[in-house]
Amino acid sequence: MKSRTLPVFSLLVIVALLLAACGGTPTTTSPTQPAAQPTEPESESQPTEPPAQPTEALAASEVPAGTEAPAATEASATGGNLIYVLPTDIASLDPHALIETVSGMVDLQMFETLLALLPDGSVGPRLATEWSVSDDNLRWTLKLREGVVFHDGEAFDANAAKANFDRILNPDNALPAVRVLAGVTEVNVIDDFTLEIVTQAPFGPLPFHLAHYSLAMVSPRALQEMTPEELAQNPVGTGPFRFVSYTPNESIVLERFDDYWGEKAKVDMVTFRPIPETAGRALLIETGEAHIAAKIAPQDVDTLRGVDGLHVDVNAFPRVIFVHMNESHAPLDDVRVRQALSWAVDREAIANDLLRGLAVPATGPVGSGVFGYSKTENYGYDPDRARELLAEAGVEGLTLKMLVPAGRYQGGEEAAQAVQAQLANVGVTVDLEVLEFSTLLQAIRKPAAESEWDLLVFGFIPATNDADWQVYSQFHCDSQAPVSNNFSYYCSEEMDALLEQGRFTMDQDERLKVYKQVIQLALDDAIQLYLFENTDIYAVRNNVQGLVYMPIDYQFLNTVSLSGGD
Amino acid sequence: MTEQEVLVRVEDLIKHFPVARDAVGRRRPGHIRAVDGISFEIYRGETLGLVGESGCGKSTAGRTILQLYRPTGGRVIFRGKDLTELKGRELRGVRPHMQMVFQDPYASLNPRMTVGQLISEPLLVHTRQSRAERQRRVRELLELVGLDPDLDRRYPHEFSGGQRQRIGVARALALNPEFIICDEPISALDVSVQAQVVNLLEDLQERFGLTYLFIAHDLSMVRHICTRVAVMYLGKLMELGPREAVYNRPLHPYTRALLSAVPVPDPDLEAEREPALLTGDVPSPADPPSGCFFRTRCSLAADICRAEVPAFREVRPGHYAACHFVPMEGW
Amino acid sequence: MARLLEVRDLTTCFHTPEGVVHAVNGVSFDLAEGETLGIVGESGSGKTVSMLSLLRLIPEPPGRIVRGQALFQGKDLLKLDREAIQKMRGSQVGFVFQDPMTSLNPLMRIGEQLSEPMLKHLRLTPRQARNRSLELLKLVGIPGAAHRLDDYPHQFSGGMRQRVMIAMALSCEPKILIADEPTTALDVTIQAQVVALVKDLRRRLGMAVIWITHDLGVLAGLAHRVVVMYAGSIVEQAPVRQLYKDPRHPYTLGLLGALPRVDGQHAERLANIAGRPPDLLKPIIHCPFAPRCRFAIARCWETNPALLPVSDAHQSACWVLGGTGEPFGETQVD
Amino acid sequence: MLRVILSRLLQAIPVLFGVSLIVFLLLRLVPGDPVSTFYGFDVGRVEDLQAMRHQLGLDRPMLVQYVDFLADAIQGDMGTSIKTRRPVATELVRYLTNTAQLAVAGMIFAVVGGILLGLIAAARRNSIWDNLSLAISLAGISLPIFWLGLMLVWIFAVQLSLLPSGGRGDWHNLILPAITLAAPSVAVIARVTRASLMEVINQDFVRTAYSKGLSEAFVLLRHVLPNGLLPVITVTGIQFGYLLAGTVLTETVFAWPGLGRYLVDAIKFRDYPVVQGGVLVIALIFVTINLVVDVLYFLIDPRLHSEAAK
Amino acid sequence: MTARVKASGQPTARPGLGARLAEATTGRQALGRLLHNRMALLGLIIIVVYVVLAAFPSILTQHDPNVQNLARTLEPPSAEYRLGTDEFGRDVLSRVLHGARLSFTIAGLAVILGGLSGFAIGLLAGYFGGAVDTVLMRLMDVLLAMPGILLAIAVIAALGAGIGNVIIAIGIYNIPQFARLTRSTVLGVKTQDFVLASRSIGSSAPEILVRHIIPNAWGAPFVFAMLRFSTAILTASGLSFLGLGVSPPTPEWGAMLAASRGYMRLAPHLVLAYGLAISTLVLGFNALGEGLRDVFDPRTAR
Repeated sequence: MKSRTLPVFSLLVIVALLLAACGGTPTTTSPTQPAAQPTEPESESQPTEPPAQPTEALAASEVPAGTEAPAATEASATGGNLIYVLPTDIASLDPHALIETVSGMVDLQMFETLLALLPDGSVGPRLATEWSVSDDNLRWTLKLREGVVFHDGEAFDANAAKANFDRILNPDNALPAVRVLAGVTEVNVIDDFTLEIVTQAPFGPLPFHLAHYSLAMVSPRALQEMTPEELAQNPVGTGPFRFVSYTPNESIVLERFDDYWGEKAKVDMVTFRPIPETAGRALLIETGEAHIAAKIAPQDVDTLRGVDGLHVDVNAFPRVIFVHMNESHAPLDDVRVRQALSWAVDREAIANDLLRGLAVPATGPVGSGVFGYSKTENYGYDPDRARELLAEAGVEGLTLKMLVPAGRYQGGEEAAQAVQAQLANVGVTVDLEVLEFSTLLQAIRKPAAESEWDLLVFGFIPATNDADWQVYSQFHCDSQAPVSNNFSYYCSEEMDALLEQGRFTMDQDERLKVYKQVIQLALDDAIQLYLFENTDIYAVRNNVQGLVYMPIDYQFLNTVSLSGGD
Repeated sequence: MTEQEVLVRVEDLIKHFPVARDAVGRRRPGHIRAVDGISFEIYRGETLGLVGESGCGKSTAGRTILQLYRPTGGRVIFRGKDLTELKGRELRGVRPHMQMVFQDPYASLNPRMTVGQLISEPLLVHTRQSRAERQRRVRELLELVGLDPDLDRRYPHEFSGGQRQRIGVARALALNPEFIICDEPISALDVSVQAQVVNLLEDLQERFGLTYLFIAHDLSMVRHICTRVAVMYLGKLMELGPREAVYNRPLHPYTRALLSAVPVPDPDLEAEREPALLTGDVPSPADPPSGCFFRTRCSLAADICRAEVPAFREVRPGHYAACHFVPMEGW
Repeated sequence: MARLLEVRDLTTCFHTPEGVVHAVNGVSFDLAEGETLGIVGESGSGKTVSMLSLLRLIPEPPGRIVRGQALFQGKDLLKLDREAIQKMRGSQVGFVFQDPMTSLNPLMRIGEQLSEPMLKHLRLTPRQARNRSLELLKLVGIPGAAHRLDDYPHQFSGGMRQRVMIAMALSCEPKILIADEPTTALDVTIQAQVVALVKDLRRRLGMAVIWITHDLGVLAGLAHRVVVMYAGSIVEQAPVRQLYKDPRHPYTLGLLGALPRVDGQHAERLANIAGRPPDLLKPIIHCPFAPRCRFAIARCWETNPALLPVSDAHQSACWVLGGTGEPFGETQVD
Repeated sequence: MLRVILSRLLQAIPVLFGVSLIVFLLLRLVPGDPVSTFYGFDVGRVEDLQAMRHQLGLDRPMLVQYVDFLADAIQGDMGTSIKTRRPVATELVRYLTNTAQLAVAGMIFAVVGGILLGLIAAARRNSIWDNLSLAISLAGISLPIFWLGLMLVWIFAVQLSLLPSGGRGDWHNLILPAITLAAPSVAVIARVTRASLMEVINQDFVRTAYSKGLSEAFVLLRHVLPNGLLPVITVTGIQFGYLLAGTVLTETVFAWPGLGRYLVDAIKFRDYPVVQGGVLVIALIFVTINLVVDVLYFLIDPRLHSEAAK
Repeated sequence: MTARVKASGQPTARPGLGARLAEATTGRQALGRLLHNRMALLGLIIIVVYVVLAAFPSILTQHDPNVQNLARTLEPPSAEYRLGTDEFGRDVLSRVLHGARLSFTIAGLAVILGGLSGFAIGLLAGYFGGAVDTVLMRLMDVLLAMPGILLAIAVIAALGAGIGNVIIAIGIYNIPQFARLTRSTVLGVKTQDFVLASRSIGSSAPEILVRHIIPNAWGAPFVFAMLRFSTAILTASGLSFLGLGVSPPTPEWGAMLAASRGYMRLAPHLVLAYGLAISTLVLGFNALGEGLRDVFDPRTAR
């Protein structure tokens, strides 16, 4: 019972089946073909523009952000669709609802803050041209830039700015941005282009806060007319790009805003593509499907460096990865034990071997690009010393429970495993538990008495790039969890005094000195076990010109251009 | 015959099943009238044959009498008790006295149990015999049914169909019952083996004075083994009477048709015989005809058959039939 | 009567994981035109396999026709190529199977199934085939045939389905109708209908019929000649009267004795054939019935007897009762 | 027919209700809540957290939350994502479209490959083809799909540069994920097809068909295949359901913005409305697929037809 | 109608299978038939090799699976490290073998947990029918309507990661499948004459369950369990791959595969080693399961 015609018959049957089964699949266009991409802009815009007049102020630089673009690009000026690969999808297009830098990166192309970070880590003017503080250090006056229009044609002025601050400060709105304005009591309009910000207590870091992406200015008309849900999908700002479309987990498309007050964008469009998988990001840039890929994984660097037509930029990223030591638990309350653990860890091996030289051994709690950083001597690798100190403290057969958030920090889980192995080397057993970040937060956001962990791998970068944001929340007695981020339950009067001094001082040079002491004290007390600073690795196609990296993980893309032929 | 002791009395026994769920799982309305009001008596020591075509409800009747299916209505009087009213422990107390031999010797023996375990299961349930006692009894029973007592460690699949049926008989005999329902005990067996089993049943009846209800569709075999015969059609009794009377002078047209359809292994007789062919098929028991259930295939059917259900009457002493036209027959 | 089919030394075995099953061992018989040949035997006697082997309908593998010859109109069916044998099936030889409930394709309308052989062999148009299907349904006595062509098999009762099967087998007016236990799955009343139908059709259409059964009763009134099979071999064949009146093989004797009769001419006790059929996994050199035979002599255990002539048309494979000897009356049976 | 569908839908209601309840409870059992995750650890003020919980209605009693969720869900309102503040329903539709695209493409591979393999194996029983088909199907159910995906990317995207490595785009982007996703289903469908066809091949009516003189190809096509495909339809339906769910891993490997990955992220983030809505939608799809399978049976098998007509 | 399959994915039991399994396991034939089935034999050999190596990893390697050597990371296979080293400089071979141990544990316990619970539920639902059946089976429907891996993810999200919770998650996800299979098997067995025969001699429900139903109903679920073993291994590694499984440095295959994914180009031997380790063992269980099915269900036998 055999026949050769059988396979043909079966094929026929299957084809028939399929025709019945599927009514055609939707197709989408390739991101490499920008022409096919754009959809109708969702926000209307009727630009009108008064002229801009930058003026000087306290800040060191008068250069508007992103004007340092190489001359070479000026000629090849306009055109093209810049494809930028993000490590995650964005959370929201409403800047006031933001909490993380990836969304910040995208929003900052469409929105602007009053002040802005400069590539050197200091603060400069943006929508505000100058700022000053009153003698009692409580009232800040800002001069606003004139001639700025929102994408919907609304003019930017003090009333618009106040509308933004009022929205954020209104507790009913429960906007995450409010935390950046902690201590601000009111915002007043002095005249059309003068704004006054009043704080409860003297607050030195305020300029850094005003540069935070979540305090970006949204069109007052949009604020008035749109619900929060609509705002999250229809960004209307003053930035060099305006919004075209957003397909969650697929793409965010922006186009040049021609009525921008400053340096107009050189590319026609920017397309952000979120690719959470590190390997996927590397592949996209390697195959030329993208121009810029952020957060390249260390293990992909060697490969990408060998690929023609692109280069890898390894930037310092001042997020310090460290281990909280729960000082409410014996024997971690003994400084010798904490020091012993600090001596037991081989930072060099972790940074150089495990993380393939793409991490930098940490020198202390504050990252190297952050305002307030100063170079200090961290603990070296000395297991013998560690064993001695442990013996001295009378500790034997110590078992500690270590928590590490899953996938949160580059190299975090690997480092945790290395630390585990290295501590085992000095006789300390570590039980490692990897937790989803949300679960981890639930587990650690507890008063000391309820805490059930001993070690906690953590990373921190002050969102404002000002050390105050970090050290105050981590070292101050009043910041002990669950109130804030002092998960080590560390508490000393000396530290508290320094932290308060840093916050109330208006003079930024003075503040630098204070933070140097803070850092030294943190190391002496071995409050935390400092491991390494992340690096920020970008892979960039060689035809991308004028890309400038800002200290905290973002770039202004209006300066970027694409030269022909990739 | 009237003086004989009645062992089992079945009164207006009814068993209806709900119509099975259809393929998409919906329950259809109505029910299958598998057994639809039958009454008869079984005398001690006799073999009552219950015959009918497949689907007529004869097996269901047997199982309902034994309370393996709980009846929808009616009574079954056995040893002075109405079995339909007994429950749980009480009912189980009666079970040793009435047993069953099943149709399918493959399906009715648990393949996971050895012959020894199978035969001793009733002993385990109903007696407090020791292991050794049970073992002895098993050997005794195996010998009784003509099997090698040393085979008690074997599993059912190691036996042939006939041998398995012997095991089934041994098991039924384990508790010395008075009454055994044989539910088509030979229909799954080859001709040459059927005779073995029938002979065994006859021997055992003689030896232990057993009473059988012998359910079968093979009219020849029923004639051979039974003393009285009951004919069922669509859940109802059509005819009941002594063997010779039913076979030689059947009252009911259905019985006559049934008998004439059975071929005789004699070419000469067959050549002469012109069987009275029944037309059509058996109606669905879920939707039986009005009046006499047999009327749709009956050559005598008249208007009265459509309108009235014929009574099951004693036409001659001990010979009952349910047909409107019986009295007119010149038998 | 002219010989229509001449089967010689047909041998078929099955290769199973347990070993080779010798299902049919050298079966030879003839079939005359218009004759009804009954083949009787218990389950596993090889009667069905030998018939399926004729038209090579056994699944290969595991089955294999080892040797033999089946001359039909001068052609050896066992040697025909695939297409040729396909042309034989349905057109020259029609088949009716045991279980009418499973022998029809449940997803196809009756009319279509009936038409298939006619479309294939008679090259009728679908229209013509349909008309003829209707005639066939009427021929086999299906009431309301016109309305039933478009019904599905499940809408038919068992008896009706078997009628459909018969109609299908006869659709191309074959020379031979092979009916493989066509009434075993049916009730007696329906069996009587089917038997009557086939007898009637044979008379009207004149084809030869091979009727396989395990029931000697059915054959008595139906067959002209009867072949008795046991363990894959023919043990006796004879014209129907001779076989019933003068059985010359202990197995035939036993079968007849084990059969109670509805007409009441029954012995007080049924004849027993002790034991069970042999295991076909092992090749048998002695008489396969010897282990169960009351008459067995030493010779039976040494050589398997061939079919020995009892009379012209009567042969038996028995060293003791076969051959031209004294007849055995049935009363002598145990 | 309509009655069948209707009664099926009625049966589905308690199932969906149960699913919603279990998901709801499971999520509430989970340590971690969306608000604390949302704020990360930057926030210093407990009252801010409380304000947001209040705004999101998370401080209400569980029963009230559940009843509200159900009431809204019945009207098609799945609430608003806590993370993105977008309506869950529209989000789900978008991701579901992407996933369905992948699943349908995968199903095509699965059905074509599976039936072909099964048919060849059954018709050429115990031949080299049968063994090859067996080997392929064993591999199909044995390779972890995330590894298979990686290997395919490695070969076709990295080494050969023939196909894109991931992400959504034109049909090229669909090939690798669809094959990956389909692999286990190919295997299952092939095995079921083979078994089913072989069972049918041994049935009496096939012998009848041969006895009519029909050719093998004709018998296989006209008699064996239609009967053999009945269980295949069921399995295909189930596999489609599995495929839809099994996209989680495939979507992760291929950076495919689909429902599976979206839901896993939502579970990690504790985005209650998204998880509740998503699981409910998937359950609904399962139920629908079962219904479709029943209806298909109905259309194909005349035995069911007439039963329903009674 | 041909065997219908419900949403669970496994065909409704053929009543014959249990009985046939039972028949064969009563003698030595079961093993004999199994050993004659090439596929089952292949599966058996693979599993036995894995069991032996997982029990005694020192046959092949002396390295501790957790000892790191950051100076020797990502080395290709060599005489010292037969499968090379991973990103921590750990011995890959040792980790693969210890991973097998873990896979056996997780899959074994999960299948036993799910299998026994499902068996019990199916047994009760099938034997008693009626309301018991309705309630239990609706519950199973609910579990089935939630896609397996998402259910497992949700359970793990609720309970937290860790070996125990992975086992529970996979176990729960197996319950309805076993319950359905067992129920349909029991329904088949329940109507068999030998059950009726036992009732006719007066056995009580528990006696019938223990003596007749269970011995004849465990066959199909048992064969199914073999196949579920492989699914359990795959699911466990899939969960770990998604980062929801066990905590590092536990050598879990899926987790190791996920970690090594980043090094696919620098050190392809990692991805290959872990992937092949999973595939081979899963293949072993699948082959054994298919083989068992063939042996006891001759209709599909090869």
